[in-house]
Amino acid sequence: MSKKQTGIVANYQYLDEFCTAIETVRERDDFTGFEAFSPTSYHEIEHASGFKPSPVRFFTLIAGLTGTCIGFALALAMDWDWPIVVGGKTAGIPSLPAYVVIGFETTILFGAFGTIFGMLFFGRLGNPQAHIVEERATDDRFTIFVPGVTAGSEQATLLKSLGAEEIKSV
Amino acid sequence: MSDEVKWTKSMADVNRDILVNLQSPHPSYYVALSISILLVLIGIATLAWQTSYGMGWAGITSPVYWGVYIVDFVFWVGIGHAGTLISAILFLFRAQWRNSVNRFAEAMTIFAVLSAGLFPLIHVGRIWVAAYWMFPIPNTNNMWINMRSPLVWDVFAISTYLTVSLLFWYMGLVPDLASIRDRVRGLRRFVYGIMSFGWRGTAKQWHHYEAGYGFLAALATPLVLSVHSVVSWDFAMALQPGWHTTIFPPYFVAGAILSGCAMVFTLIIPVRFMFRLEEYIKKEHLDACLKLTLLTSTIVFYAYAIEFFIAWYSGNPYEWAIFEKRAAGPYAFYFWTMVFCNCIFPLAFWSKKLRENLALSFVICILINVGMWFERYNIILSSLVEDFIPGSWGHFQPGIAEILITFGSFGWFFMWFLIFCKFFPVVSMSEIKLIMPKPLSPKKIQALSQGEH
Amino acid sequence: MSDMHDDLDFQRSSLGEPGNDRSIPELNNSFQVSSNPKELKESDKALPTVQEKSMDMTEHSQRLAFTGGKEVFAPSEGPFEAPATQKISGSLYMEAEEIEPALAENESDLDTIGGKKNSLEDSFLKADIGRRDFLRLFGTGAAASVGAAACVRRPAETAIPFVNQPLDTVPGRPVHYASTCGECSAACGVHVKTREGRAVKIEGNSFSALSGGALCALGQGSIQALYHPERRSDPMEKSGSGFAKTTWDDAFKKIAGEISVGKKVAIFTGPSTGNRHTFFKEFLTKIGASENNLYTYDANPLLASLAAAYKMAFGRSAIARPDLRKAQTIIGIGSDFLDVGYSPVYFHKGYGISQNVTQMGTKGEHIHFESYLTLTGAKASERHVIAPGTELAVTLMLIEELLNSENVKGKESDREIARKLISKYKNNAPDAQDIESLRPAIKKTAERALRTSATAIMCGSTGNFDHNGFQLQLAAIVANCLVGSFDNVLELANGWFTPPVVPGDLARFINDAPNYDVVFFVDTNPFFTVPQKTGFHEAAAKLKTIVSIQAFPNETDLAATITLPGHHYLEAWGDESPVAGYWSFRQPAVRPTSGSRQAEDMLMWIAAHVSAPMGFENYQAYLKDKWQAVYKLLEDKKITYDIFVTLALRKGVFGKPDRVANSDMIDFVDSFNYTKAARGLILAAPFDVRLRDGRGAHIPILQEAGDSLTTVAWDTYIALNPGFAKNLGLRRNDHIKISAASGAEAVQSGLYPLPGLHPNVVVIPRGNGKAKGISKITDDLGVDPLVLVGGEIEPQTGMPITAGNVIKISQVGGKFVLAAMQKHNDLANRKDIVKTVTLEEVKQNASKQVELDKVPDLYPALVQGAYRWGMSIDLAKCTGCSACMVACSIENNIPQIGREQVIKGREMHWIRLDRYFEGPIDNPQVYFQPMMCQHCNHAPCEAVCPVYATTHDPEGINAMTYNRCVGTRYCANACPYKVRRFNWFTHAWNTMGERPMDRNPRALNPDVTVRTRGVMEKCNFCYQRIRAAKHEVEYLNQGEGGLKDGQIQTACQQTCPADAITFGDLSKDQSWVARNRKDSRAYLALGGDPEHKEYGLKTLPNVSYLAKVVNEKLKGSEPEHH
Amino acid sequence: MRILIPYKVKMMIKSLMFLMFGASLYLWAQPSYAWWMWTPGDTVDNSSQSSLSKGYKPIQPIPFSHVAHADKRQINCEFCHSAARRSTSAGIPPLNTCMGCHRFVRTDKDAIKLITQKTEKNEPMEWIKVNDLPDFVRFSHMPHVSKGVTCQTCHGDVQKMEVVEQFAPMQMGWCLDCHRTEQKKSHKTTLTACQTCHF
Repeated sequence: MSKKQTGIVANYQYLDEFCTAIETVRERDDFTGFEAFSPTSYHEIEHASGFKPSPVRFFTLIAGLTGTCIGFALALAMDWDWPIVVGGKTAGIPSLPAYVVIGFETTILFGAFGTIFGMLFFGRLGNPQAHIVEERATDDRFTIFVPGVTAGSEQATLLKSLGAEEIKSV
Repeated sequence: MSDEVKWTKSMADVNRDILVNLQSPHPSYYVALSISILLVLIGIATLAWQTSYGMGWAGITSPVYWGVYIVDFVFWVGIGHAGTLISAILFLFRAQWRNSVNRFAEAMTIFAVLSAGLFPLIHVGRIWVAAYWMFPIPNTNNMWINMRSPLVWDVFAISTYLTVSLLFWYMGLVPDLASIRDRVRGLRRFVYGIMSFGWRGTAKQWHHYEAGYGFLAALATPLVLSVHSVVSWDFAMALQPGWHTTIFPPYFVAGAILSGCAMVFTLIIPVRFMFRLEEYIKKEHLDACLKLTLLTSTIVFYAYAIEFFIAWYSGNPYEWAIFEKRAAGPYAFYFWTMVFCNCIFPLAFWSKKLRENLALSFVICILINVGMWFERYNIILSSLVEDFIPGSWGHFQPGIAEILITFGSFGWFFMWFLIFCKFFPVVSMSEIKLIMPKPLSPKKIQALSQGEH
Repeated sequence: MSDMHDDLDFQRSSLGEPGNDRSIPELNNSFQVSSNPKELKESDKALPTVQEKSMDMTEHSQRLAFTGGKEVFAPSEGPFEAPATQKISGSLYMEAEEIEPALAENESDLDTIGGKKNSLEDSFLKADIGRRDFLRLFGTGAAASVGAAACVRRPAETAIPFVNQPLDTVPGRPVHYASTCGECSAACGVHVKTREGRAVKIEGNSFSALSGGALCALGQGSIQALYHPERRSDPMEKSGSGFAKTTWDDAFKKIAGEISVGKKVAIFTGPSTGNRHTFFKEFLTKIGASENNLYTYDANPLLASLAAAYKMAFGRSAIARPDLRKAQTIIGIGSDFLDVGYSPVYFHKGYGISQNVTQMGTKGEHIHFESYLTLTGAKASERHVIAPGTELAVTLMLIEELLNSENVKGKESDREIARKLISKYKNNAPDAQDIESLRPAIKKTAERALRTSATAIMCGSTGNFDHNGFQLQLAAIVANCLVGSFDNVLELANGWFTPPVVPGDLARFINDAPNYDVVFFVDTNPFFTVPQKTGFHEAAAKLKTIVSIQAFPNETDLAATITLPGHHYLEAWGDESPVAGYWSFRQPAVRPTSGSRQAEDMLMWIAAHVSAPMGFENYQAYLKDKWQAVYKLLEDKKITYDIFVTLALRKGVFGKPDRVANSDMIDFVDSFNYTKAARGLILAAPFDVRLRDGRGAHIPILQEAGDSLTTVAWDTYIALNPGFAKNLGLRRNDHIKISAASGAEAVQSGLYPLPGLHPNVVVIPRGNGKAKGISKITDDLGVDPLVLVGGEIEPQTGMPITAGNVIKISQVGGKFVLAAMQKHNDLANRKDIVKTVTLEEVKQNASKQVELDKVPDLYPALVQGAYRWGMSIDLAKCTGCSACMVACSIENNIPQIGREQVIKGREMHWIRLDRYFEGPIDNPQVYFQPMMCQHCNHAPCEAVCPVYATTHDPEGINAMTYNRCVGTRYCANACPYKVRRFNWFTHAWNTMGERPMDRNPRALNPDVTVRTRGVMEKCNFCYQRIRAAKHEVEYLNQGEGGLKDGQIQTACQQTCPADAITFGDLSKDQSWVARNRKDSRAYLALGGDPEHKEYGLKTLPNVSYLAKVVNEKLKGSEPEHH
Repeated sequence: MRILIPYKVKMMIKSLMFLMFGASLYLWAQPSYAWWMWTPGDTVDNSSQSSLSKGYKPIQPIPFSHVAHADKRQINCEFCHSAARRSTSAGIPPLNTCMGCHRFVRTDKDAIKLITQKTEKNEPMEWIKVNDLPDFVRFSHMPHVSKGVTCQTCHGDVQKMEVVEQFAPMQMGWCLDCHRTEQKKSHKTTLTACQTCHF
């Protein structure tokens, strides 16, 4: 995203009006590419946006299972490389109960990393040039950004009618 | 619970009030920070001294091969537990009061684990090879580590715990860092911008964020329970009477959460004062925290009792001898300190009145911390001093190095914690907004109140 | 040939041939390298003049040459010494720096050694450095860093081969020299293991008929005295209040000058049974003095009193040799013959056989009467506590009861003397009523003594020499006659003990001293061991010149006008004849290590300067001449004289026992005077088991091994009866003062309530409390109880009376913490640590075999290697002498850590001697349990190590890999036996402790890695010995059919005088150790009760114990006394 | 509320903290250096450093040529290193071994003059060790030579080396390569037991 998109920003003070606005605009064609911003994650917004369950969970699952395998494989590979007898027990399969801990820990570790990467990936994060359309969006205002329209457009009027506090063009 | 909370502030105040610490905390902050740094320097110097001459400068001796360092280690790992508990488990339980304290509870977790992580290194005799053996690459020996050793489990557990806690904490920080970014200019904006990963707060991001946060919480939950279990296996896997019991994992976890909650409370009070957060960390939240403390205290009380019962019931003479000596031997002082601090004093929290008395609660929480330290002292040392063969019995007295390094670790913990408080929002701004009254339009409120009637 | 060993076996050809001409390893230095005896003499003589420069060379080359490719020495100079750098232009070492001359120890060093440049050398070795520094820095393994800037570090070590390699030296392989121990007059045979010219270990000579391969703690520890850093290298002369260095020539000339004035010369020397006293007499006559000017003295009163008693009773200069092997009943009265008798190892060996528990449940009896607990008493099957000073009364009552019995033995004439003695005693029986309560016990003892066919009655201790000390020996002779022990157990007619001292000499010297100008004090320390009040010190102070020749500085040196450093016995020539007719030769095992000289050579030199040459070039030649007499005993003349000497050295003892006809006892009753025992609190000042009269005090390992009964190390304890102490309101470690009943003399130390003491006795061991300034080891350490002793001298023996003095106790206040290694003294009712059985049980289970290894296990059995090493320790045999601890420390380079650290509990002994008291506190049952790594098959320590530093060897050994260890100390926690030791400091250069007990690198065993700080260590069954033996058999084809049982001996087993330790291969059914493991008495420590399907901790140790045999099992233990 | 700390005080505190930090660093650095240099048994450790030892080629006191002796004149290794078969150490020949021939041969060379001089003065030759194992490795030549491992297996073609250099890395992994193969062949379990080399 080398070039910043232009468009309008509608700020809402109230959550309920904001939700109504999202519900209204997401059905409409002339709002393609609109983005809704909120300072925190209200479930109302999620419902209004009508998202499907997040695919992050698959990242978690796959990474977690990979972790399990790596944990056990690590321990067993070390044993296979040099089976050393300690405490009267041979290395390898007979010592498997001890490796449950290792397997568990790597499951969690990999799972956590998988989740984070999933979140970053789907959230398109790690973006140094993120387009900050409205600074108050991380403070106390709910914001809708509609790209490619101007302040005087039909869309702006609609947003205003849905309770927007102010309409700015960026 | 948040229904009962009387909020005097609105969502619009949150950022302004909380971020005020980025500019000017109370002068006592600087006093605390310099004391901490001094302690750290003393600790570092002591460690250098000890490492260059040998472990003999600590009080550890035969047969007490593990001493105060391991006590500190377990203590700090225990402290670390409350953070993840509050942020992960209470998140899954949707206990809303956690939103006001979770940020610094998590920070506390990280810095406590950082402190804890130092102790195995301080404790080993040859610190200069320990790190290499644990990560033996390039492996010119063709030899790896012993995955059957509880200490290796510890390495895995603690490092996983630290990493996951760090991820969890940082993930929570991202929206707040974006808030700061949007509030500052110049270099700081650039730095916070980098740190916030370019968070914009779109509904989609929030959607994935919520999912990720939930899964992370779900992963962290068993982790919280496992870390101290693994730590407890350091003891339970040895044959040592007084250690070799199956009750250790739950007992340690309960103890850890107790100490963690008490530490959270101990930290809230000054932080709340220094950064003027009385309006955000409300009395009701503190009350909930104390209730959790009370709950874990009773679990710990039960564990102590059952430990004694099993020692007696098993008919194992070695086991019973240890417990007899714990309660009535030369180390009885530590035992009774532990019992009074961890089990008896917290009983005051049954009374709502006493819970509301912040000064008293603060003192009791500090006593719980002391008691938990002595619990570890008690478990580790009283078992080691006199075990199987009477001919090998000995005594223990902490050495000067151990005492200084213990203080150093407190300095280390508080130093990081205070630095954190200065540069990051102490209270999770995005999350506290969630538990505040929703910013609904007057129309909607009217409609709602009509609907109620 | 010898009666004891008729076979001339050369089986041990791996031993170096310690021949007469190759007995000193020739090394590369400017000494004459010789292959014939004559030249060697030359070099010995040349020694004083060249040693200055060359000694260093020798030592360093000894250290460096071929230590198996490894330099194991820790730098002794200190941790932060600046390293030197050397110019080496290798591919990786680009940086080069000149060494700074300032690094040399001083300028003159450089001038004399490094400074003399050799142009040829220069052309090859670019860097010009002082060789001394070169050796010092590189040789210590300290690694000079080269190219620090390039961050590449490679320690450049040098390898310095011999110039002329001696024939019997193979680099990396030890050479053993046979010799004779010189620490006491018992003269045990030793093998000295040397590596590249350094003595690294002393072991008993297994061919020696006297010591049978064993050695006591003192003998084992004496190697530390050889390399003691505080040995003097120069003669010293008194100047003002201190001493000044002088040269040998000046010192000799001065002495010679003083001697030639009036020929008023005397020699005061220690005990010897060989040619030493003869030589001294010859010297004295040669220079024109009388041979009566020789005075012999040993602090051990037994030597003089026994000699005097036998002289009086039989008119002969002989001491009966108790051959305890034959004794079925041993009766000890106030005796400590096992721990500090006059031949502890010999007695141990015999005692072990006498008291051996057979599988059929038979065992010799040992009944002991004593007033305070000794190791001997602790071992007795029946022990009676008597009032101090009543030993003679008890012996007389025993004689009375023997006479009353109808089975009484002995000749009628002897019985007559006995009757006369009893009637005399009855008329003035001063202490009889005190011991009347003991009469039933004594009567029973008398009956038992007469019932068995062989009985020995051992009386008199080293510490309790009271007014009746001499009479006690006379009474013992009578009693022994009545039980028929002469020529049955006590050999008097066939190979008796030669008295090593002449009784009465001390008293004679005090009288004669004013007559002398010059007195030589040779290897004796009367200024410490003779009480002040005897007048000895005053008499000696008037002497014009006191010449002190000592192997190690002592109080006599301090009192001397000239001190000459003498040889340690490992550097000296000598001989002993402990048993009449038998000879033990002593040859040097190493080159003189500190610039000392042989005492006799000094005297020869002096004699030559008084123009009365002795006629021999040196003492070696003198001895070779004397030994011709022994050679004549040899009937097989095919053996040349040189081979004979080799052979005799190898055998340890050689010769033919002298025989005389049995003689009758002389009636001595008229001169038998009974002195009434003093009443009140009585002092007993026995020898410390290891330090003896103080001769071992400067040896760190002996201080650190500690007293076996109290486990107090590095201190002098004051022991009281626990009940008595309690009544006084005193507790352990209370700082108390013991003062003489009259007079101001007092000693202060910590209290140790020791069970088994008579309430009236106070035990303060001798050995410590040495004068300040002798050694940093002994400075401010302990007290000397002799200050409490009166000045009386027993007239017949000439020995000072050191016991029976009345004393009083007062409290100083506060604590004086004794460095007691064991903090808890009873078994805390634990059943599977020390097990006991009665003889009845042994009899019942005679045919039973136990299966200790049959333990239910979920896991598959381990793959075993060719061997399974195991050990068995017989608690019925162990006497707690602690020789094993010392031997182990020396063998395995175990550091000594000093008093402060011992108080903290950080002693490093790999083998710990646990001591438990059980039963009544006034006369408890004492158990000793050597506790070392148990080498568990299911070792709890192994699984917990994160880095595999401790693993299971396929041959059953719990292996410890030091270099892998990071020091988590988890293994030590997991070990239920607590036998792992952690290096809290790098003791080799630790300057934190207050005493320099640092190991001298030269005395380290090059076969064992030296551990650094932060590393765990423990017993490894002396793996270096196992490997050496395996390699010997596998690769050198020595010994057919593989390893033999008993071929590998661990250090502790090798030295054990009681033969309590067995080591071997458990996988061979018929090996000794495997049979011991199946013995009905066998059990595993913490192994539960396998008979009842309780397996304890299930650690399955490869070390098994054999239960101690007791008269009756004690139900529970007395409450502990802290 | 913001408290104002005077600039000078601030700078003082700052420099003091800097000093203390520096001091603590120094406290660390010196013992670190000491361990590195002086810890017995740690001098040559298993870190990557010592793999650089391969090819180590120090200048010896005399330019002794193995090519001239072992290759051209075919003198057997064990003629000089005679202890190899019967001892832990292979042994560097004593000077009198050299003098056995060089009393008569090549006496005009500088190097021979030096060893003659040294022999006469009874002074040893100080060679620089090329193949050097750490102190905690209890290597023994005896079993290796007896089992037919050639000298060249570990020391390389010394007979081709004008100046002797280290041929193999001489690290534990390198030792194990052979020991593991041998163990698989002979089933001698002790071949890879820790105590075989470390005790």
